[in-house]
Amino acid sequence: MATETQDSGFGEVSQLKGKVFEYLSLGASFVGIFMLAVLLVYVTVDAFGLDQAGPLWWLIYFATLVVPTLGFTAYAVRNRTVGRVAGGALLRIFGGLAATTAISIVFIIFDVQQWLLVYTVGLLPAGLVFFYGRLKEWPQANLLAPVVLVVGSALGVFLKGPLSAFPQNWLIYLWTLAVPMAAYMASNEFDRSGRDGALAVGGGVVGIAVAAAFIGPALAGLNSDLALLLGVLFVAPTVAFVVRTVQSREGLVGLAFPVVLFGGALLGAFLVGQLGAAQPDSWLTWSYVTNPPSQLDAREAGLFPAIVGSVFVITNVAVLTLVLGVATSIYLEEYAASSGTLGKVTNLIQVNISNLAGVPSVVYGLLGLGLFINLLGFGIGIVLVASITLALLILPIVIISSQEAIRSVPTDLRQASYGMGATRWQTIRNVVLPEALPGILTGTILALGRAIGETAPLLMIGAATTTFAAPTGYFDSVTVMPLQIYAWSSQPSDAFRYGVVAAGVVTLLIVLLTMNSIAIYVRNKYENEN
Amino acid sequence: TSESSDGGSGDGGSSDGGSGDGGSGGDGLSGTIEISGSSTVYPLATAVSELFRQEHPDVSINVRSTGSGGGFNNFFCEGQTSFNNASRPIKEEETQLCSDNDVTPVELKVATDALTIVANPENDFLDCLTVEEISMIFSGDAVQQWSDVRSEWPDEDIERYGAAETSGTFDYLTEVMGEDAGHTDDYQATEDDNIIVEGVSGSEYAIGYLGFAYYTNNEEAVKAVSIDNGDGCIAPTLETAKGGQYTPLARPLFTYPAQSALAQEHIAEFARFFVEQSTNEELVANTIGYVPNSDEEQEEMMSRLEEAISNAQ
Amino acid sequence: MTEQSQPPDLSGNRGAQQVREKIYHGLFFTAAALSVLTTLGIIAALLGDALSFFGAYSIGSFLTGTQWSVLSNNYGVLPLVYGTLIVTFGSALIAMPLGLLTAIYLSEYASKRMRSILKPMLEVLAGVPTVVYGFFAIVYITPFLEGTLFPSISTFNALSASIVVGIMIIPMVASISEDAMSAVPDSLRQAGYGLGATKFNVSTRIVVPAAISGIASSFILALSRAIGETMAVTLAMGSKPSLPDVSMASLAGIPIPFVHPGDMFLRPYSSMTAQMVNTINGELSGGSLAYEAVFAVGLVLFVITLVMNVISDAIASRYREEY
Amino acid sequence: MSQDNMTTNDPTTEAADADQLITTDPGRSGLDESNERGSVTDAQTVIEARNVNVWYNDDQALNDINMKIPENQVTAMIGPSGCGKSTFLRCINRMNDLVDAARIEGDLLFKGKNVYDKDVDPVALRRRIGMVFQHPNPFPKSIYDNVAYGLRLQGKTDNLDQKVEQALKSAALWDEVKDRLDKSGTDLSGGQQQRLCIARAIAPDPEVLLMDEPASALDPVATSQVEDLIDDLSQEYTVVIVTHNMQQAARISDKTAVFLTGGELVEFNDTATIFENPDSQRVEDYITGKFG
Amino acid sequence: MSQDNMTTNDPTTEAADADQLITTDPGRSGLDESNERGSVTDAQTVIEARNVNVWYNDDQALNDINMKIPENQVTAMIGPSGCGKSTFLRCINRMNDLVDAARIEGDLLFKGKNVYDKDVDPVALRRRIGMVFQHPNPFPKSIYDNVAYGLRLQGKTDNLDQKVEQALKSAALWDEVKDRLDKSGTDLSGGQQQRLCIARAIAPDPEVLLMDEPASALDPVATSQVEDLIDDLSQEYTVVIVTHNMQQAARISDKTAVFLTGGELVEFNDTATIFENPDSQRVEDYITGKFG
Ligand SMILES: Nc1ncnc2c1ncn2[C@@H]1O[C@H](COP(=O)(O)OP(=O)(O)OP(=O)(O)O)[C@@H](O)[C@H]1O
Ligand SMILES: Nc1ncnc2c1ncn2[C@@H]1O[C@H](COP(=O)(O)OP(=O)(O)OP(=O)(O)O)[C@@H](O)[C@H]1O
Ligand SMILES: [Mg+2]
Ligand SMILES: [Mg+2]
Ligand SMILES: O=P([O-])([O-])[O-]
Repeated sequence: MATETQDSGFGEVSQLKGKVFEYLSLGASFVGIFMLAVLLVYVTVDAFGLDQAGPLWWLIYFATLVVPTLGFTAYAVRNRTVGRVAGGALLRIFGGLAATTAISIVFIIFDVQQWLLVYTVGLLPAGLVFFYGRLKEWPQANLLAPVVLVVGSALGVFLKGPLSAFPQNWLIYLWTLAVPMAAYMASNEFDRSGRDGALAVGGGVVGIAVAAAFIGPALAGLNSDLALLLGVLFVAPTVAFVVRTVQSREGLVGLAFPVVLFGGALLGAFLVGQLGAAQPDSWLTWSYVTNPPSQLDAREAGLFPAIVGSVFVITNVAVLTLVLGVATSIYLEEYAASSGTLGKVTNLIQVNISNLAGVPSVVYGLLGLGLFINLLGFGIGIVLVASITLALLILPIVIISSQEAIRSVPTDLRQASYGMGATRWQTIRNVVLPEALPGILTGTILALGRAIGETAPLLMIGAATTTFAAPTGYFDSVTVMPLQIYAWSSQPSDAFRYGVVAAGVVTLLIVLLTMNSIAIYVRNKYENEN
Repeated sequence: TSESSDGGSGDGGSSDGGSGDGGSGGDGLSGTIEISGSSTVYPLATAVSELFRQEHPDVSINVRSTGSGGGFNNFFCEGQTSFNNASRPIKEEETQLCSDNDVTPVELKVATDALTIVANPENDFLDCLTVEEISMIFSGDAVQQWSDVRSEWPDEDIERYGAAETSGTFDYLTEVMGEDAGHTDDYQATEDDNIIVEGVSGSEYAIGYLGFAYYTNNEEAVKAVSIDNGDGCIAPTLETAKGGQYTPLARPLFTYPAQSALAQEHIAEFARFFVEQSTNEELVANTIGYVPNSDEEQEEMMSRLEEAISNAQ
Repeated sequence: MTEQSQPPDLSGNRGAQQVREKIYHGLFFTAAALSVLTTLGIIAALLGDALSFFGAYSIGSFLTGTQWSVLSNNYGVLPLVYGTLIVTFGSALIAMPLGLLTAIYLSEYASKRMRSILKPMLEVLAGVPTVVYGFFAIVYITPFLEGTLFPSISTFNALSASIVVGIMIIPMVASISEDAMSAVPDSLRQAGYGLGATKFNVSTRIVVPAAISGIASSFILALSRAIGETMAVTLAMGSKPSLPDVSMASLAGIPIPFVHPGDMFLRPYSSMTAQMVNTINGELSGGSLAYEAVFAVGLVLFVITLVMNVISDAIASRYREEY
Repeated sequence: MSQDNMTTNDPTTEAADADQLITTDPGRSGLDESNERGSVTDAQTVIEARNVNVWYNDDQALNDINMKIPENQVTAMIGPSGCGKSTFLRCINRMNDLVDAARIEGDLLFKGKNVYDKDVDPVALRRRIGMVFQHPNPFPKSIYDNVAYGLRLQGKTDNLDQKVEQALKSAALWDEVKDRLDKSGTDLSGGQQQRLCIARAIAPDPEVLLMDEPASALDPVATSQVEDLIDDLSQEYTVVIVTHNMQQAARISDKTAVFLTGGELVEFNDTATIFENPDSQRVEDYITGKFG
Repeated sequence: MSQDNMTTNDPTTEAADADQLITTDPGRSGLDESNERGSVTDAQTVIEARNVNVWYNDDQALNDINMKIPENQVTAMIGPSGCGKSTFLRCINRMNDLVDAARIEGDLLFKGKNVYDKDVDPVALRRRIGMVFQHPNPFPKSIYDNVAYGLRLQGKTDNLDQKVEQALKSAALWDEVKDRLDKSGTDLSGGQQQRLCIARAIAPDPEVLLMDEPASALDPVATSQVEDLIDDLSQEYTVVIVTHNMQQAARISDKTAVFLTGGELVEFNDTATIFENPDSQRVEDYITGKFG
């Protein structure tokens, strides 16, 4: 025994190769990130006109914003709970603002009153049926709910004509958004603190919503619709979060993070004004986001119709590709025979799909032009055609990555499910899809990234390069951000080529990230669960 | 699709949420105008649309930059768009295609572009070229070195930048040099004139050709070369182009309304507006960088347009 | 127990459930069949003009011609094929190793937190508009290359195009491969570690082979995007259809055709897709030979991707490891 | 509990026949029990194999199996590793349909109906024939959801909590997991996973239960609980169990099938006969450990 | 295989059991090779646990374990399912490093060195301490590559074919797979997979072998072959085996550790003592089946 203790260790397996490899792969990961950073620096400097900023400006913001933020971050990294609280607070703030913007855009596209009817006679009853089924373990509800949804929505659309009087928009929002949100938050609270807590939370949310609708216009000059949305989506969750954090007494310091952030920004702005520092001359401003494009004055140019168009189109594309892509990949992986004649057909479809992935986007444009516009006689450049064309274009990406994800679900699990007497669909729904979801979402994220940046196929189907109004329905002409950006980028004047274009790129990336964030969030959640 | 939602969004001061149909504002003129065609004319068409909408906010206008040929081919002659812009006159095949579909294009000249030969600012020998010399540099049997153009010029290789084969500018220059001469393939080809500026500004012995607006926006980066068409060296300027001295590199820009579409009031009105604006110095020359029409030209276009409008009724 | 019972009803008449099962099967099949329709539509969209092109221009000289020039009415597709392949090859050379290493890092080395941050960041790269990549190449990458490594590089060149396309498709490789690797059951990793494997061993010899099918898919998708990429390539590589010069080296008296690597990458070319976009959205009028020619190019591209896919399919199924 | 022997008796006695791994324990209760439940031959056939052959690609895994499995009894399958026991089990509820390489010939009747007939829906079949797999394969869901899975599938969702609890209790897992029903089933220990899979299989009340070495990862206590469960089940259900533990087969089964390498069913008879007086010399050799 | 191992008073039997697998490896110096399996107390401690506690998140799985595992002997761990046996095993070669939820406290010494010290390379550790997992986990590679894996890792690739064959023979799998070494390891039957994993673990000749229920899916014949193997191994290696089969523990081990629910090590002693005359009433109850 005594001699053994002299043995200082077990030797080392030469880890040199391993270390080299680790750093190599770390390096590789950062090549991509580095490139992204460079790209971002290059566009953000242009977009925000940072080159105009004087050293004093940099200094002020460095002192008031960067240093405190970094300091806090460093602290939060070491103290996990604080980090979590800080992250949660930021998430609610930015998430709430993003959600408000998103819903505002949705109601530019869709008619609020129509929504009221569809919600009241279709969505709400269907939701109730569904949750009732969940609660009572009543499986037929799963079949009934979609039926209710379809019938009710149809009824809602039908009702729009005869009905003439509608409540004010903010009341509609209150009923269709604030109340469900209140119910949702209340049910969450119910699990934590029972009936009273739930009632308090539910009442609180509705109260905040109503209060916001009245106070907003008076106080901040917002209209009551927007104020109500902000109240429901931003104020209420933030307040709930703060209250819960204060109650739990853990990581209270984290709540200071938003204060540090926004306080720093305000202080910076104040100091800059006082000291008269040379400010950046940002192209990306609020009016850029809300203005229509302008050829006459680069400073007036905005991206509003294109932003709405992109969001509208990409949402359709996402829904279409997810449905079609997942359905196809399920068919290929779970249903299609792998041998015999049918196997050959499957194989054919498979090779065909990989092949479609390599077909250049112009050709999809040709397809859209020939099929939808010339053959079927849809209008040129309308939302519907743009959505379908882009969906077809990215479908192979979603299919192939979904297939991969489905394939990597261990056979063991499928066997367990079939062995329990599950049908194919039940196995797919209960076992395969939940396991494959992260992979499916990855494909979707990548695919949407491609779709949101495409120009060529949209030109082919006659999507407008410039429109001055946002689309308000599926048969409206549409333009999307990359088309407008591309057109600007080939303008002779620098103001367009650098300033306006860069602002557009930044906007596009923000929209993309915001849209992806749902997918990213769900993916992370599912990955952690497994 | 409904109007009422716009107010509901309340998304800040969105100045332009309206969809255009059936609104209450404006002067009652409403409808949609679809425009396709040349990327060269695109900025002008967009600017005109913007001005037009200031007066008629309920008219929605969709402008596309599809290339002259692409526009005729895929949209205009298929009856999908009411206007097609072009950086060259419509071709025989295109007229044919249009008439096959009962579309009658009405040719309206809306501006002139001065094709500009540019060189690196550091280049101190290249100030003026004759048309023959342009041919020596850019035609099918182009010379290798500057000294081959004029013996007193340096023994340096010529670095050529130009438009891609598929672009209007390429076509035009080739036409100027004569169909038989062709265009050299020893050059850096791109679709984007901005990139030609990049290229030429980066290399002392480079030469390129591009649209006039790209030159005026980059006067520090590149210098314009004057053209001697037998009447001495003429620099490309708005005046020389407008006055007709800058030949043969000035090329006309057009918009083609479809005659039948002119039956609709808002479209006819827009066409008139476009022609009216073609003499607007501030808009065409200063904002966009093209050569405005002369008043005579405008008059001619306007009467041609009115005739078409009355034919359309 | 007492009497022989009736044969049980195993026909599975489960009413609604049975119907639902059939409906789903039908729906899924329809979705899958849609892809075939898309292909047919694409072929239809290309074939008309392509056929009329081949009516006027011989297939032989189209496929073997080494010059593509609208001006001289020469439509040899080889220069375009070269342009497409060189960018695809170059970008693959960049994206495959980098993407795969990234995937390994994210799946095997990075902490959960790190991964949940890095992965979405990388994925942003796939969403940057391709025009931006094009400008990036011209304004930054080419001058950088000219100033450092290759003074003789042309303004438009295949190398910069390869680099930006490579960067653009990194997330495709990295993200999808990473998913495939994460899906490899932990018990396999444990088996490896239990045998005294290092992380390196486990990553390269267990996880990567087990995830090979996903990795192959990610390569296919990435390459497909590289082949089909238009804007970035057009901007960075220019639009000049040409082939690199072939010189003859002689090795022990035997002449061997030889392409200088500098020629391969440092000069401008035109990809098939660039030619297609420029032509269709350009000045040329429909019905002209040049216009129809690009539809034939589209068909060739279709066939090239088909061949590539059949080959990679065969390779992937050869190395697939089922767990 | 045969383990009793080992410790309550003098270990040296054990040592005497320790070489002979398989002891035909005269004191085991399974045989007596089976007799209590009535004569083995009386029982009706619920599953019948007629000339069943199975190949994996070109390798034959089962060779001409003929066998009648009686209703409401426990039938054990024993035999050396790789002899095709699992394969046979998977044929009964058509799980081999899912293995591409597998090919089956011959007839397999369930209550007189050939399960490989065209009009048989394997899903309906599997709902009547439950299965516990050789490798525990819990779903990456909560423990509760694992057990409720089959119940929900079949819409038997009234009193779900109670049924889940009952199944977990029967599988002798309730006490260990009752406080963490919402934890993932994959985070359990090996033996716990195995019992979870048993609970999952019995929860929806199948008519026939196929169990592939359900106690292989269980300690004696848990094993005896599972054996009790099997005994209970066999009052009303038919149980087919693969085991490599001869004592277990002897203890709990009414009939025993002995497979030997090459996928042959060498002997199938009352358990008592197989262990006491087998027809075939090879079976006797195998059981007494001389084989191999 | 006989139980006299348990009392280890018949060294001659050992000598007769010469086996070709264990070739004297000159690399393994510093240890007393000639060490006969002498009295249990004589043996040197190779693994020592001092106050080892393990948590999975907030659930404690091992509670203050203290234990000295002697060299060149077979130590068995028994205990009810879920009591922490696998957890303890995984601590020894630091496999629990890979479980995010797991947290360990206390010291675990291998030959006097704390394996949780900063300067310990877990890879090097695991090369000296082989492991067979509770669930068979063959790589989705060919059978041959499965076995050769560890050898290739450690660069022991001379006579690879022969070593692979030898390992497969020792694991009693050779005959069944010798004609299909290039087939996938995942296509084997459950028991075959288990033996494949044993072959894979012993191929690179580790000093200590941790086996987590290595015979759970094996029939008696294969089990006795594996037990023979363990017996052979223990001539030169230290074997720690988790088993739920008390007879097996009694048959093959020199020392036995009894874990009980709650992750406690209740008793650790010579196997004979444990089974004949345990200190603790709880152990006696457990062994005699009264527990639970
Ligand atoms: N999916 C498969 N593909 C190819 N061969 C297989 C497959 N599954 C099993 N086999 C082979 O079929 C034979 C019978 O396997 P089976 O799983 O039925 O054995 P078993 O009797 O259950 O053995 P064990 O007791 O070891 O589980 C074995 O030789 C095995 O290798
Ligand atoms: N990864 C894990 N996460 C959380 N809890 C775990 C995990 N692994 C094991 N446990 C829990 O730790 C306890 C001990 O588990 P362990 O696997 O060590 O038991 P065991 O003695 O090997 O049991 P068995 O004989 O059933 O395999 C069990 O209660 C188990 O549920
Ligand atoms: Mg088996
Ligand atoms: Mg265990
Ligand atoms: O787009 P153009 O027709 O002007 O080249």
